[in-house]
Amino acid sequence: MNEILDKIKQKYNAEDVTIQRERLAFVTVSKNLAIDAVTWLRDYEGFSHFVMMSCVDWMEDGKFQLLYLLHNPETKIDLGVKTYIDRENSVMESAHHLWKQVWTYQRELREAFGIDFPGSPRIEENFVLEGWEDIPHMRREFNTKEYSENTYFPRPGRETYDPATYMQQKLYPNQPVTAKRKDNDK
Amino acid sequence: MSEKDMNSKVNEMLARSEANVKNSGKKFVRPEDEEREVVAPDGSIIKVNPIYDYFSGARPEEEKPRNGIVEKFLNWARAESIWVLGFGTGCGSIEIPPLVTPRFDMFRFGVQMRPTPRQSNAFIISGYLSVKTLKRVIRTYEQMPSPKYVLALGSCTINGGMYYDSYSTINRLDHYIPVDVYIAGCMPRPEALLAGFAKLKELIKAGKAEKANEYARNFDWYKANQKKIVKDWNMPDYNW
Amino acid sequence: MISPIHILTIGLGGAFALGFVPKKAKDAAAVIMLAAIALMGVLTGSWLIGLINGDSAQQVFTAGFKPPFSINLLMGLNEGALTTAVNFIGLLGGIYLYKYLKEAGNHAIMVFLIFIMGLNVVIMTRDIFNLFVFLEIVSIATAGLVILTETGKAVQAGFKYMLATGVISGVLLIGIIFAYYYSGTLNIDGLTQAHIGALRGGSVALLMIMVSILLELKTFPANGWGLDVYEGANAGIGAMLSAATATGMYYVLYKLLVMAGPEWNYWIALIGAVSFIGSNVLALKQRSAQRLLGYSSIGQIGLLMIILGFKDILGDNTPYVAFGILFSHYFAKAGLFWLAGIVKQSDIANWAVIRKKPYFLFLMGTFIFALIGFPPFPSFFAKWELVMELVNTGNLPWVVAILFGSMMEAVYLFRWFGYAIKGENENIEDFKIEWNKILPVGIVAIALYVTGYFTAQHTEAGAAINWIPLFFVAAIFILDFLPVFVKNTIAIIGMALYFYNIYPDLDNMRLVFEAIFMIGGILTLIAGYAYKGKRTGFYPVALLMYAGLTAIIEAQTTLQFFFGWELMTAGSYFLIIRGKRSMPHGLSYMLFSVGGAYALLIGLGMAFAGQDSLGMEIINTISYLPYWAYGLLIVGFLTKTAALGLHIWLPGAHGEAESDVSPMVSAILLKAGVFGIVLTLIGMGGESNSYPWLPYALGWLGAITAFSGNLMAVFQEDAKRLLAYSSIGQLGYIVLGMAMMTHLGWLGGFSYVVNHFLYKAVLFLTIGAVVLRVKTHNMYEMGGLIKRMPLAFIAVMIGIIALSGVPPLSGFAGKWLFYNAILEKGWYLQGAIMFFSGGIAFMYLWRLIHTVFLGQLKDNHRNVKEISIWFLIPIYLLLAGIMVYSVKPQWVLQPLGDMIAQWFPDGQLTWDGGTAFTKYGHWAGTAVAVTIIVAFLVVLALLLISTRKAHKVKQFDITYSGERPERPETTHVAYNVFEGLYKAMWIATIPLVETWWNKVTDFLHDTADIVRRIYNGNGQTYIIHIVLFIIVTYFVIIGG
Amino acid sequence: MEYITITTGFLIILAGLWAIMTRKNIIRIIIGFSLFDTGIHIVMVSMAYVKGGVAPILDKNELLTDTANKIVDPVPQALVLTAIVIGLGVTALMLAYAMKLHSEKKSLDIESFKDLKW
Amino acid sequence: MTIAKLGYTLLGLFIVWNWGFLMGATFRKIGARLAGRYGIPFYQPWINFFKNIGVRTTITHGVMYYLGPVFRLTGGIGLFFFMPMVFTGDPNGHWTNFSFEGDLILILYFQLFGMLGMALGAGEGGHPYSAMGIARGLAQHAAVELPLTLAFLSIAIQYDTFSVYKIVEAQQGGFQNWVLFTNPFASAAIILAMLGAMGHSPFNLVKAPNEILIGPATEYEGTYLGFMQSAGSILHVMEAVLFMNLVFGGATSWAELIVKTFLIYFWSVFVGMVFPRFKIEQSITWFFKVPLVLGVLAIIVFSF
Repeated sequence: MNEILDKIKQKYNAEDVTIQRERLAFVTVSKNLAIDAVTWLRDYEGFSHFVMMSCVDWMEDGKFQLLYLLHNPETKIDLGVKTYIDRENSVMESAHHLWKQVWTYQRELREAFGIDFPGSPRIEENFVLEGWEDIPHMRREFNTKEYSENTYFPRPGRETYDPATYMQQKLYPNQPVTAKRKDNDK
Repeated sequence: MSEKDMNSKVNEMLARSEANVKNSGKKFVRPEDEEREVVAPDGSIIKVNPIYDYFSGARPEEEKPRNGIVEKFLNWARAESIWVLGFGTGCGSIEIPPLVTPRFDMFRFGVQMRPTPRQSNAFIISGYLSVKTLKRVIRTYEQMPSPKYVLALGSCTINGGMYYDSYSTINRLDHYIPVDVYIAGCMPRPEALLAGFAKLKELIKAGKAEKANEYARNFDWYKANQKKIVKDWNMPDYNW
Repeated sequence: MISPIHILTIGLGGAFALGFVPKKAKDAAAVIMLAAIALMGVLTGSWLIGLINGDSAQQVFTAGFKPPFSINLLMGLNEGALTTAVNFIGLLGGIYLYKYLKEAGNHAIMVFLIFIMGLNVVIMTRDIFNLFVFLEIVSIATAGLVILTETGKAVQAGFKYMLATGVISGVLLIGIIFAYYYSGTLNIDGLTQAHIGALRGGSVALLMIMVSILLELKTFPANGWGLDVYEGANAGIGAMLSAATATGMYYVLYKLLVMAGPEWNYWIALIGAVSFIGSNVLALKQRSAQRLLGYSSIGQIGLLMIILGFKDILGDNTPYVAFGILFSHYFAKAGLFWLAGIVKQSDIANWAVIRKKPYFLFLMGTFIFALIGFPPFPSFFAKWELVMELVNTGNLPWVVAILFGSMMEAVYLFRWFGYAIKGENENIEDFKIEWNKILPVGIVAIALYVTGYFTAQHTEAGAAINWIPLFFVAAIFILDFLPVFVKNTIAIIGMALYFYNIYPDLDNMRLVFEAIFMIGGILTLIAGYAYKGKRTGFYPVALLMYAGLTAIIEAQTTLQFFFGWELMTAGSYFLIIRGKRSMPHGLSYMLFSVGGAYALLIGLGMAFAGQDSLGMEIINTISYLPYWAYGLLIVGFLTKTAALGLHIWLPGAHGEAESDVSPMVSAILLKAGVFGIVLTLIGMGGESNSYPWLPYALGWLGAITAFSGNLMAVFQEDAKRLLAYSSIGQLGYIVLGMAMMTHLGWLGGFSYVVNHFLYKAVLFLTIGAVVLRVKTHNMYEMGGLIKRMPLAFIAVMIGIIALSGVPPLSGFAGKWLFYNAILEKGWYLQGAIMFFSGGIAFMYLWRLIHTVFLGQLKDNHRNVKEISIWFLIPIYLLLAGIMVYSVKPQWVLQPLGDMIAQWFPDGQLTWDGGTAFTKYGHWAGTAVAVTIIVAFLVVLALLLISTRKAHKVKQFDITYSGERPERPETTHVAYNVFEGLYKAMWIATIPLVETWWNKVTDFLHDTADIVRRIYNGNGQTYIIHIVLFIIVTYFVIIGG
Repeated sequence: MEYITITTGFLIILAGLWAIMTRKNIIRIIIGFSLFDTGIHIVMVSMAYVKGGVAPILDKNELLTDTANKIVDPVPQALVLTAIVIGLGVTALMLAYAMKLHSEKKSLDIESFKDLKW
Repeated sequence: MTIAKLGYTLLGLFIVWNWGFLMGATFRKIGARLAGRYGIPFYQPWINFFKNIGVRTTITHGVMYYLGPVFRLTGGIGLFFFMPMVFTGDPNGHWTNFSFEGDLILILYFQLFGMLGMALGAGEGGHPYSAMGIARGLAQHAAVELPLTLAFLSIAIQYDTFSVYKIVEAQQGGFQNWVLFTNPFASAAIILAMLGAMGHSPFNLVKAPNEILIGPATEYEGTYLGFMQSAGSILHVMEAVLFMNLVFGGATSWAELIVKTFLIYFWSVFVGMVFPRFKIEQSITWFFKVPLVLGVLAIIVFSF
C-alpha cells in the first residue's frame, strides 16, 4: 500500500495522500499528469480494473474534482486518483482508450457537469436526459426546484415541511420543537 | 465568503454557463433523427426526414358516441370488458401484478391485461414520470383506440409526489394527457386499484368517460404542454 | 484435268520463283505465295468437283516407272476433298499470316508454301518412302517457319519439335526399310497386298510405321513437344498445325491402316480413346488458351482415331462420320487458334476482353459449340451417327468413353467461353482487328454453318429437320442492330405465326406442351418491351431456345428430337449466362445439360438398336437393354427438370438470369424435361409397363426432390433463388405424379405442368420486374413494396395462393388429384413427403410475399414506380389463366383427362356438372370458388358496416412498446426468418449433392494437375516419352 | 558380314538415342541425332546388301540376267541418299536452332529451355 | 341447394360461433380455477366481442391489412361450410352443410386460407412481431401437418375414401367402430398432433403475449379484433369437429357434438395448463419424434 503511494508520489508529485482504509487510498495529481498516472497504474502496477469515475463540484473554488477509482485485483487495493480541473473551462483529457466503460462515465459527466472530454466516443450523445437544453443539471448553480416550478406546472397549494419538525409538531404539539431543521438548500 | 458574495458569484456563473451552453454549437441530435439522404435504385437522391416521413401525424378527431341505447349497450360492454395496458416506471407498477392473483383476481370484473395498446382501452400509468418516460406515455396513449381511459396510479404520477422539485420528473400528468381516474396513495394498494376500476366502470356506464374526445378537443393545449418539456421531440404530433 | 503432280510443280515452282523476287518486294512475294496456294487449291478443287461428279480416281506415277521405283500419287475422292481442304485452310492461313510472313521475309514465305505443298503430297502419296520424305519436308517446314519467324519460347518449342519429329521419322524410316526388306515394295497398295503385318518380321516393321504415324499425330501421352509448339508458336502456325497438318496426318493414318489390316483397328481405337480421354482430362487445368487448344486438338484427333478404329463397323458411314468430326475440328480449331492470335491473351481468364467486340464472341461461340458437337454443326450429325452405330453394334463401353471424353472437353471449353462471356474485362488491354486476320476467321465460321447444313442433308433423318426456325433465328441475328421494340415485335409475330401454322399437326399431348412453350414464350417476350436500347444478342438466343423447344415437340425422328434438344440447350445456356453473376451457374448448367444430353444420346442409341428407322416411335419398343435405355433417357431428361442430384445448376442459373429470362427458363424450359419424361414413360408402356422399378425409383426421387427443393427455398435470402429452388420442388411433384403411372397421377402431373407454368411465370415475371425496379435480389433489402406496386403484389399474391394449393385457386386441383392418386397407387410415404413439402412451400411463399411486399418500405424505395406495364400485361394475362382454371377447373381437367385416357384408361375422374368424383372423394371447383367468394364478400360487407372510417396510417405508426422504430431496415423482419425451423431441420439442408459434385470435379482436376506434370518442358523427357510409347505399344500389340 | 554392318548400325542408333536422351548439352544432342541418323542409314544400306552382290550399275552384260541376285538392291541405296539429304537438312536446322537458343539464353543446357510446360 | 339448407347452415354457423365463445370462456375459467381464482364470467367473450365492435377509432395500414381479418373469418366460415357437422344418415342432410362441395382434402387445404390472409394482412401492418409470429406459426404448422397428414391418409386408406361424411358414416354403430379403436396409431398421432393444431401451450409461441405481443394480431384492434375473435372461436370448434369426425365417431346430434368437441378441446386445454411453452425448434422436433413415428406406423399398418 505504502509502496504504491510512495511510487506515485515520487513519480507524479502526488499530493494530498489520504489512506481511507487499509486498502483504499486517494491521491491527487495535477491535471496534466492524471491520465498518465492512471495509465501507468493500469499498465505497470496491476490496477487493471476501472471501478468508476466521478466528479465533485467545488463551486466556491471554481474547480471540478475528478476522481478515477481503480482497483488492483491482485493486491485488492483500491486507489482513487483525484485531479482538479478548471470549472469555467472544463475540459479534461479523455481516458476512453484505457477502458471502454470510461466512455459511459465520460458521457455522464459531460451531461451532468458539462465537462468535455475531447475524443471520447459518443461523447455528444444523450446520457439519461433527452434533449436537455439548460445548463448541466449537476452543476451546483443549477436550481432544480426553480427549474421544476418553472417547467412542470406545480400543483398549487403544496406545502413542504421538514419531516422531523412536522412530525414532532403533529405528534407532540405541546412540546417545544427540539428537532433541528437541516437547512439543505441555500 | 458572505452570502451576498456567494449569490453574486452564483449569478455570474449561471450567466456564464448559459452562455457556454448557447455557444457550444449545435444541439445534439440523435443520429437516427437526423435528416438523411438515401440513394434510390435509379440513382436519384431521396431526402428522408425521420421525424415526420414515417408517420401519418394527422390530428385526432372527436369520435361522436353512437345514439342512445346503442351507446348505452356499448358503454356497458366497455365497462365490463376493460382491457388494461400497464405502464410502470417506478414502485407503482409492482402493485399491478397482484391483481391477477387469486386474492384480488381482477378477471372477475372483466378486467384483463393486454400486451399491446392497440387492443387495450384502459391505460394504467404508475410511478413518477420523467420527461423521458412521458414521451413514451404520450405515444402509447395516442396509439390506443378511442374510447380509452387513463388511470393515474400513485401520487408521483398524479402530482409529482416526493419528486415535485426534481429537474426531470413531471408534476402533473393531467396537463399532458387527460386522466379519468386518480388513484392516490404512495403507493396505493391493489384494493385501491380495484376501487379505481369500479370508479372507472361507473364513469363509463354513465357515459362520462369521454376523455379521449377531450384530448382531441384540447389537442393544441395538450401538445403545447407536452412540447414545452419534451425538447427533442422525435415523433409526429399525433401517434396513430 | 491437270495432273495432280502439278501441285508439286506449282509448289516448288512458286518457291523457286520466290527466290528471284527481290527481298524488298515483300508484297509481291506474299501475293505469289497466295496465288500459288490458290492455284493448288483450284487444281485440287477442280479434281474434287470432277470426282464428285463421277470421274474416276487417277493414280500418277512419276517418270513412267512403277512403284517402288517411282513416286506415285493418287487423286481419289478422299484425297481430292482433303487436299482441297488443306489448300483452302492454307490459303486462309496465308491470308491470316500475310503481314506476319511478310515481315519475316521471303524465306518464310517460301517455307510456308512448301509446307502446304508438302501436306498436299502427304495426303496424295501412295508411296511409303515418299511419305517419309514429305513428312520430313512438312516438319522441317514447320520448324523452319518457327525459327524464321519466332523468338523466345517458340524457338524452344520448335527445337523440341525438331528433336521429336527427328526421332519419330528415324523410327519411321527404320520401319519403312524393314517393310521394304520383307515385302519388296514401297507402295502402300503393294504392302497391303503383301499383308505386311502377317509376314515374318513384317509386323515389327508395320508397328514402327504405325507407331511413328501415331506419334506424328501427337498421341497422348507422348505429345509434350506438340503441346509446346501449339502453345509457343504463333497462333497462325498453330492453326496450320492443328487444322492442316493434323488433317494430313490423319489421312496418312487412314491410308496406312488399310495396309496394317483390320487387326490394327482395335489398337487404333484404343490408342485413340486413351488419347481422347487423356488429353481432355489433362486440359481441365489449363489456363493458357493456345495450350488448351493444343490439348483439345489432340483430343479431337484421338476421337478421329476411334472412328478410324471402328471403320469396319461404321462401314459406309465412316467417311461421313470422320469427315463430320474432322471438318468441324478443322474449321473450328483453325478459327479458335486464329482468334487466339487476334485476342493475344494467353490466360483464358483474360479472354473477357473479347466481349469488347461482340461479334468475336459470336465467332468464338460458333467454334466452341462446333467442337463440342452442337447442332447445326457437322460434328453433331457425325457424333449422332457414330453413337447410333456404335450402340447398335453393342459397343457401349466405347460410347461411354467417347462421351466421357467429350464431356471433359465441354468442361474446359465452356469454362473458357464463360470467361469470355462473363469475366471481368475492365483492366485488360483491348485488341486490334486486322482485316487479314478477321477475314479467315469469319470464313471458317460461315463454312461451319454451311457444312453443317449440308451434312444434315446427307442423311435421311437429317434432311427431314425443319430449318425454318433456325433461319428465322439467323434472320433475327442479322437484324440484331435494330432496337428492341422492332426485334421483339418481329419475334412475337414470328412465334405466333409459327404456332398458328403448326398447331393443327400436333396431337393433344404435344399441343399442351407446345402451347406452354409458344404461348408462354410470347407472353414472356412481351415483357421484353420493357427493355430499352438494342439488347444485343438477346433475341437470337431466346429464339434459338424456342426453336429448339418447338423442334422437340415437332420431332418425327429421334435425330430431330435430339437436334431440338441441343438447340434448346444452347439457346438457354446463352440466355442464362446473360445474367450478371451467372458465369459459374451457366457453366454448371451447360455441363449438366451436356451430360444429360449424352445420357439421352446413349438412350436414343439403344432405342435405335435393332430398329429400321429413327422415328420417335422407336422409344416405345426398346429391345436392347431396355431397363438401361429407359433409365438413361429418364436421367437425361431429369437433368432438365433438375431432379435432386442433378439440380445444382438450377438455383444459380435461374436466380441470376435476367428478369424476363428467369420465367423462360423456369416456367417454360423445365417443361421440356417433363415432356421428355412423359414420352419415355409412354414409351415404357404406361400402366402395364414391365419395368416397375424405374417409375418406383422415379417416384421416390420426385418426392425427395420436392422436399429438398422446397426446404432449400425456405432458407434463401435471394428472391429469385427462392423461386428457383421452388421450381426444383415443383418439378419434383410433377415427376412424382408422372411416375405413378396411373390416370390420376398423370392428371395431377399434367395439372401441375399447366399450373406451374402459369404461376411460376407470374411469380418470376413479377419478382423479376420488381428486381428491375429495386436493383437487388435480396429480399431483406426490399419490403413494403405493396405501397408502391400494388398490382405486382396482387399478382404475387394470386401466384402464391395458386402455388400453395389453397382453395379456391387452381393449385388445389393438383393437390386434390395427387391425394387421390396417392391413395389409389398406394405410395403413401412418398405422398406424405410431398404434402409435407407443401407445408414447407407455404413458408417460403409467405416469406417471398412478406419480405418483398409487406413489412417496412425502405427509404430508398420510396419513389420506385409500379413494375413496368410490359411486365404487367403478360402477368395479368397469365393471372386470367389462373382465374379461369380456378373457377372452371373442368375446362382444363376434362380435356387433359381425355388425353391421358388414351394411355391410362382406368380410374378416370367422373364429372357430374362441375363436381369431379374419384373413387375416394369429390370436389366441386366452381361451387367451392363461389361459396368462398360469397362468404368473403359477406364478411367484408359486415366489416365495412361495423367499422367506422378507418384512418390511413403510415409505416411507423405501429405499437412499439412506447418507442418509435428508428429505421425501416431494423424494423423489417426479413433476414433469416425461419431460424427456428433451421435449428430443427438444419440437417436436411446440408448440401450433400453439391459437395459430392465438387468432390468429383476436384478429383478430376487434381488428377489432371498431377498427371500433366509429366510434360516437364524438357525436350529429352519428351523423347523418353516417345521411346517408352514405342516400347509399350510394342509389348501391348506384338508382345501381348 | 552383313550382320556386322546391321548390328553396327543398330548400335550406332542406340548410341545416338542414348546421347539424345541423356546428354544435357544441345550440341551433343544434335551430334547424337546425327549418330542416330547415320545408324539408320547404315541399317538401310546393310539391309539392301545381297551376299556377293555388286553395285547396281548395269555396265556388264552378265549382270543383265538374274540381275536381282547379282546386284545389291538399288532401291535402299536411292532411299538412303534421300535420307542423308534430309538428315543433313534436319541437322542443319537443329544447329540453327542451337544458335538461336544460345543467343537467347547464353546457354546450351537443354534444362534451361523449359519455359513451356504442363 | 335449397334455401332451407342455407338457413340451417347459417343457424349451425351461429351455434358454432356461440359455442366457440363459450368454449373460450371455459378455457379461461379452467385456467382460473387451476390457479385458484374465480375467473372471468362465462359471458365475457361476448362482451369482449361487442366492446371490440364498438371501438370508435380504427386504423388501417392498407387494403391488405384491412382484408386480413376478412380472410381469417372467411377461412373459418368456409371451413364450417365444407365440414359435415351432425350425422343424420342423409348425406345431404341439413347439418352436413356444404360438404358436397369437397372432401377432407378441401378442408385440410382450406385451413390455410385464413392463415394466409391473416399473415398477409398482419404483414402489411409492418410490425416486426407480426412477422415473427407468422414465421413461427408457419414453421410449426408445417411440422404439425406432417403427422396429421400421415394419420389422415391412414384413415383414408382404412375406409378407402376421403369423404368426411363417409368416414363418419363408417364409424357409426357404437364406440367400438370409432377410428380411435380401429386405427389406434393414426388416432394417437392425431391426438398428439392436435395439440399443435389447437395452438395452446406448449405450442403457443406463435402468439406469445409478452414476448411478441400476441404475434400476428399485434396491430389489430377494434372491429378487426372482433372479427378475428369470431374466426378464432369458429376455427377452434371446427378443428375439434374435424378430429371428432375423423377419430371419435362424429356426432349424431348437436348435443353429442358439443360434448365431444368440448372433450377434445379440453384435452388440449388440459395439456396447455400443465406444460410450459416450447421454443419453436423444440416444438418442431417434438412433432418429428413421437407423432411422426406414430403417423408412419399408421401408414405402414395399412399399406400391407
